[in-house]
Amino acid sequence: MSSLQSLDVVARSATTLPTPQIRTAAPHVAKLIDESKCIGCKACQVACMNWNDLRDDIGNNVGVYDNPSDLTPSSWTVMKFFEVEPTEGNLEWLIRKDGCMHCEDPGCLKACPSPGAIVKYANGIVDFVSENCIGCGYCVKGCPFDVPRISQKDNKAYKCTLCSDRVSVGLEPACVKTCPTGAISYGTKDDMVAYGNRRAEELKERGHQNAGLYNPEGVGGTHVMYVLKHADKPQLEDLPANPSVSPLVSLWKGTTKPLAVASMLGAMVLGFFHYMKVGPIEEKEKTEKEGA
Amino acid sequence: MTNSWTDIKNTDLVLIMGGNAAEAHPCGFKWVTEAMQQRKAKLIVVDPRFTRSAAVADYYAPIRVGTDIAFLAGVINYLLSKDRIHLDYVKLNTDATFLTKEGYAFEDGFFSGYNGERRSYDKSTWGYQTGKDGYVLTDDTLQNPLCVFQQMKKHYARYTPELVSRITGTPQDQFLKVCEMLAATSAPDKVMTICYALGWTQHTVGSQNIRTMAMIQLLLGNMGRPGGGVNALRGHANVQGITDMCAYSEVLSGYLSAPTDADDTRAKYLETRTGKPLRPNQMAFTQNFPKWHTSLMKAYYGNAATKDNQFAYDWLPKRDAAYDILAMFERMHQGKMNGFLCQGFNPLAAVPNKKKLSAGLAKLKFLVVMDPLETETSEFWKNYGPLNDVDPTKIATEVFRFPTSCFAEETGTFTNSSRVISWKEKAVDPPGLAKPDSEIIARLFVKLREMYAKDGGTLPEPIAALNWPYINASAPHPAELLREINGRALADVMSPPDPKNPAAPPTVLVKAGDQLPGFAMLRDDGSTSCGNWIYAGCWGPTGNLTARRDNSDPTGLGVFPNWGFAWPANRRILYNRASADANGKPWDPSRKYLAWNGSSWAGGADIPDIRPDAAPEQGVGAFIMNPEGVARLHAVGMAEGPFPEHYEPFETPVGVNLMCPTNAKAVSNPAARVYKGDLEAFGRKEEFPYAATTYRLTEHLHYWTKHSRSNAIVQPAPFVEIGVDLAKEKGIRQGDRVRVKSNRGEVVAACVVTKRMKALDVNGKKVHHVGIPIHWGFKGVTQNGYLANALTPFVGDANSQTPEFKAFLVNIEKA
Amino acid sequence: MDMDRRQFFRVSGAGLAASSLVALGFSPARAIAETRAFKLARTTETRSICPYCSVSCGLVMYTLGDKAKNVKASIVHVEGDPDHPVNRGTLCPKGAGVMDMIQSPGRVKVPQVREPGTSTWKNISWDEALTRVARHLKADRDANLVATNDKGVTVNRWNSTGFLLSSAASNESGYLSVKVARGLGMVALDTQARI
Amino acid sequence: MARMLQRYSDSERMNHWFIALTFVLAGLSGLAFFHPAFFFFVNLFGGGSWARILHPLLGLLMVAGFALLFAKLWRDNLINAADHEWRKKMGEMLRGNKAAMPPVGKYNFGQKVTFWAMAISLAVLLVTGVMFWRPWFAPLFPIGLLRVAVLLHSIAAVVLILSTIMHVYAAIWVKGTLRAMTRGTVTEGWAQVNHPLWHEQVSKGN
Repeated sequence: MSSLQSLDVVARSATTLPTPQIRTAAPHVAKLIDESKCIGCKACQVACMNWNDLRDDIGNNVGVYDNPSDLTPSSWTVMKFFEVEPTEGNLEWLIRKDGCMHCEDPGCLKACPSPGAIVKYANGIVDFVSENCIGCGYCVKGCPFDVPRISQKDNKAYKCTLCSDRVSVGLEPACVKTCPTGAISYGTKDDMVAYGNRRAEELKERGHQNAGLYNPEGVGGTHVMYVLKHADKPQLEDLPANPSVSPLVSLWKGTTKPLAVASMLGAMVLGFFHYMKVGPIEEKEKTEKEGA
Repeated sequence: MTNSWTDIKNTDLVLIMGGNAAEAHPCGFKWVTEAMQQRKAKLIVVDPRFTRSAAVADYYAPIRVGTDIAFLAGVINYLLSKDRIHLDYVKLNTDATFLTKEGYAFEDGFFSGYNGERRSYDKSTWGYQTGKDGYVLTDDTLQNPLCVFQQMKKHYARYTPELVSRITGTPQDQFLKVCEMLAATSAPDKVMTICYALGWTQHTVGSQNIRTMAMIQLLLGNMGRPGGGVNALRGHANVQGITDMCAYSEVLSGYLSAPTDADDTRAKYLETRTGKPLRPNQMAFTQNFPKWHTSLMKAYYGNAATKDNQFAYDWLPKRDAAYDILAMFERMHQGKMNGFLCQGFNPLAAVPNKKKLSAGLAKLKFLVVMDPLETETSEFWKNYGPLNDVDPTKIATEVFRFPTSCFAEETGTFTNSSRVISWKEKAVDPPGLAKPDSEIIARLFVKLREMYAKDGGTLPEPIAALNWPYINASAPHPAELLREINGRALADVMSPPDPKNPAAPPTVLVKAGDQLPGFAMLRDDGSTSCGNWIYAGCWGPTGNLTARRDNSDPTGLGVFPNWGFAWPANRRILYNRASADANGKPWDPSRKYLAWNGSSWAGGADIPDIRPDAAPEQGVGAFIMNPEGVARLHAVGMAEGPFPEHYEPFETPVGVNLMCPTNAKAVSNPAARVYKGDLEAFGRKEEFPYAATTYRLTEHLHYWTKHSRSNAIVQPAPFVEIGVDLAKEKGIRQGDRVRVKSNRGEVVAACVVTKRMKALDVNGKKVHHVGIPIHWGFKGVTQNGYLANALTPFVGDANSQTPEFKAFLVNIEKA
Repeated sequence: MDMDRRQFFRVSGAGLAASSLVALGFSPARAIAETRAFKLARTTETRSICPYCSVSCGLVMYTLGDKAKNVKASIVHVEGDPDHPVNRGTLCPKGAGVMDMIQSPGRVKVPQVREPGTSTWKNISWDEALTRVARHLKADRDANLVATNDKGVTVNRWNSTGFLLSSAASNESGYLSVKVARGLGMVALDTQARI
Repeated sequence: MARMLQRYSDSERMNHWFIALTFVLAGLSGLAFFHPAFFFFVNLFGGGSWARILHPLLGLLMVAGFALLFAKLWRDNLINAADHEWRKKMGEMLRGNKAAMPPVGKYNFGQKVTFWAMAISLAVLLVTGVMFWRPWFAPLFPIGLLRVAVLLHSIAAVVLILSTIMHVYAAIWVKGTLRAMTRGTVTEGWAQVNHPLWHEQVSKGN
């Protein structure tokens, strides 16, 4: 029972003609992660694995609080801990909930060669449709945030789905509901942008001069946004300063495709007309010269 | 908690000290972030480590483990010397004006009346001077040097900022910044709240840690007010509930002090516990003690408890000594204990000095463990290599393990930190043959009763007479039990004589058989029964109020009066009379909680914590449980002194108490009980130079969630935490395996090297901290590890015997 | 530099060739993307309280089936109770993972005894377990209950068996355990609250 | 019956057709990923995942085959001075004026360029292909490098395909060439018209 029909799919990977674009009034949803309220408790990790029935392996402690230490096919969101001193002398412990940013112009969808393996819904969620995934790993190259993970067990790509199943029946994502301090909030994109900017102003009042909303334009804005205490230095927390789909990927998936296909087919057509016009090079030409 | 979780959103300043609210109580901590966002409140964290609470705090200050009293005493000195106190509040609600006895003194680390051999105080020189009419003498001008206010000023003048910084290692500027932020809430319209937990209680000066903060809250005028109070963030869902049911040797259900050998007759027992006002018009609520105790005995023994058998007073066991958990294991260790029932508790992991516990358990004849999970305690006899190196053939204890249901498989109530009792329904059946705890205890008792009926034995009468009115004797239904706890009228409860017209015949307040609406209906003539007087009212005539789910909050102050039932009498903030000034006007109009409307206190946001018709001019104090009706800055009840004094932990990295450097006997708490054998087991700083503390992480709940796969994934393996500079000194890199040793045992784990634990400058020397999370053992789905309590010292707080898990000495090296 | 992908494809020649091949019936299956069916549809909701810390968050336990007789209900999901005034639907990492504790492989499922000196558990019935423990308790109480102390005061105390009570069980279980303990004359009682 | 000259040995021909076969298979599966319109080719390999699994293996086979032939023919394909002359007159050739072309050895300049284009693009295909070959090698390389690799892989593939189209058309365009690879022999007339220097060399030989 899925309540998202084809009209709700606004973009599909490896599909030359556009999908139905009629639902222009569908609200764009967004998740806002307010780092200033995040206590790194990993409730979102646990809620995510419980809702999606995932259980990663039980790893080991490698001397940090990050467990597991990176996104994996079975851990779609992971807390990353950064001990930084932006201003000399006062230590800050920045904690960031890592996971899919659900970009407006998703690099993964652009890079994916398999039709329908990656879709973007009208509400902005970018989702993997695992039956169509062929495990080629192109999405890993396409993503500016290094999010998709390919499973060794089934060679399928996995990432946060922004709980597309909950959202499709009107519920908020599992991590949003469980976040104890309300660091994660959810709503329409406009509301979340407005709330994020207001939070940034409030943080400025509390002394974080460079607080700001992280909603990178390079990928057309994202449906998962951060309020960062140091929005001027996102790299402090392994966040690209102004991410965009790599020009190499755009080149690879943008202009070369039609040009190359045109050149190949064009070459064949050219050869055909060349043959018709110039005609073949005969073998016997030698004998006639002898004869003459 | 004196206030409640949702009340925290009303505060202007949150101090998190002696606790780590963000990690240990994340969902409660939401109300701190709510206050920060909505009211622009500030959050200060003072902790040896830069915890995840500090990650979102406005201000963080480091402190050496075990020196909280020095820090807070320095704050008191700051408040008193700079006159940053809420004077009207102090004069109205505290004993500041009372005169102390002439004999009271404090000299070089000891209060007057110290007895070195018995390590205890003769308290005759403490307390207030009382006049011939039995009321205390006061000096409202606060100038008399004997008044509590001046005594306090003199006592705390010694805690200069410079000395406090030298003891605690907190840089002086940071200490003064915290003092100033706290002092700001002395303004009548400003309130602060303190969120603390085991970081304060688990010291040999634990109780005094909390008292010092309570004194600060009184001086700042924050007790009993929305957004104020002293809030203990307790560890377990129903630890407040089991505390109220008083599963302790010292008290009976409802905090009724239990009889000891000295209480040879019931009259003497009641007389010493019935409070009498020490000031005119005080409610001295403990004057109702006989009603509570008689009702409890009727609940226990029903018809068998009558006037002529002193309401079964003799059947109540009298206590002759201490039987707290440390005392019990000491007796076990001495071979004096034969049996041990261990219900939902994992002492081998949770009690200090694992080696001693293991030896004690091995001397038992039988051990019965009742737990939903396979605990370390139930398998103390099994060899798990270095994690539990024992020889089963040498352990003769017969060990039973009963499968019990867990919370999801048991209908009943929990009481949370905010004293709210909430009813929950069973979701699923217990797995296999597991049964609820109540059913197991009931079946055990019924079998014992049969055995005594058939074969007799020592003192069979109380067993035969124990009131067992349950429809299914071997499985009492929670509803029956909660109604019994609430109490009901055994005979018609008559109204007390009306002072205005004494001739009027008494009216029937509660018909026989009905549930009691509240503890005001309890009688000492045997006409009422009540299992726990503070819970009276939770299942009154209108039904089970604990099951109420109306989450409306009409005043917006986070009171939620119709959600569940808060004891006592559904009051959500204790001492809330103190939220209004002398003539009944709220201190802060924007947070109007209680006000005197000319004829009554009712109609405010909460049930008044005072007689509703007690007009302000009568001067009825807000602290109705105390005979003097006001809060105690000078508290006689404390074992180690009426005013909190800094004492070093028993294993101190400094070796001397800088408050009394010459008195070698007052380095550590002179009144703490130390068993022979444990004194020798204390490590010295020469061999164990680093100050260690044990604590929990947000991903785990003690030794319980290591059985849960989800939590194992997000925090898989044991580790210890050290600062970057200690790591450099020891050549330890991030992730190396390290061995941490104390004088009692060792732990091997991975090592987290972090900037969040800096070395502190204490008395001119560098003191490093070693942090040891406690969550791993040799059972569970996580990576197994050593029990952290192999390291901890076997000594407890002088008043509560809570062990000193938070400050001891270790050494660390690469494993 | 990156022309909008869609416009460019429209003009490219490839589309012509593709459509002709498509005409030959080679087109890939048009799978419509669909989200996962809603996991909690038709489950039974039970409101409960988290057993872990003393915030006592409200829980909603979703169990299989609609309480029909032939269904062995087991928990399929746990979430915060949005109506509970303290946690308002949120849960911490412990509460959010409480299902894994309830269904942990570490659950004890049958009464067991470890005979003295042995190194394994032996499964026994409830009746045998309760009888043997009751016999132990009676033997110890009969032998060690002190009726009067040396000053002749009636004390009726039995201190040779200790009882640690659970801070995780309900108030009702706690009350009954204290009532039975006091009824048997025990003085050596304690609970987690002290630690 | 006109005399036949031996152009290629049997093993060379088998090797050539092996390369051609693997080229078609690797090419089709590669094209399936290259452009959505060609994605249906994956059905020839049993679906998307199988195409992704087989494509690298087929690629390796092709490279191996090509390497064998390369070892035999690369000396004949070294570009020398004469070729530059031929290149200048290439416009004439395309207009079919064969006679205007300078005499050529075993391979003319066009054939040499095609040979080297194929060799280089196959080398690039091999290196870049292995770099992002999941799951064994891709994890070893940083994502930035892999993006370069996939781009180069695509470009090299297009170059290879274009060269092959050129190669096939030339074989059709110049009558009598095909039999060189299908039978191994060419007519003397063909040799004199197209590869006079090679013709003299071979005639002197036997």
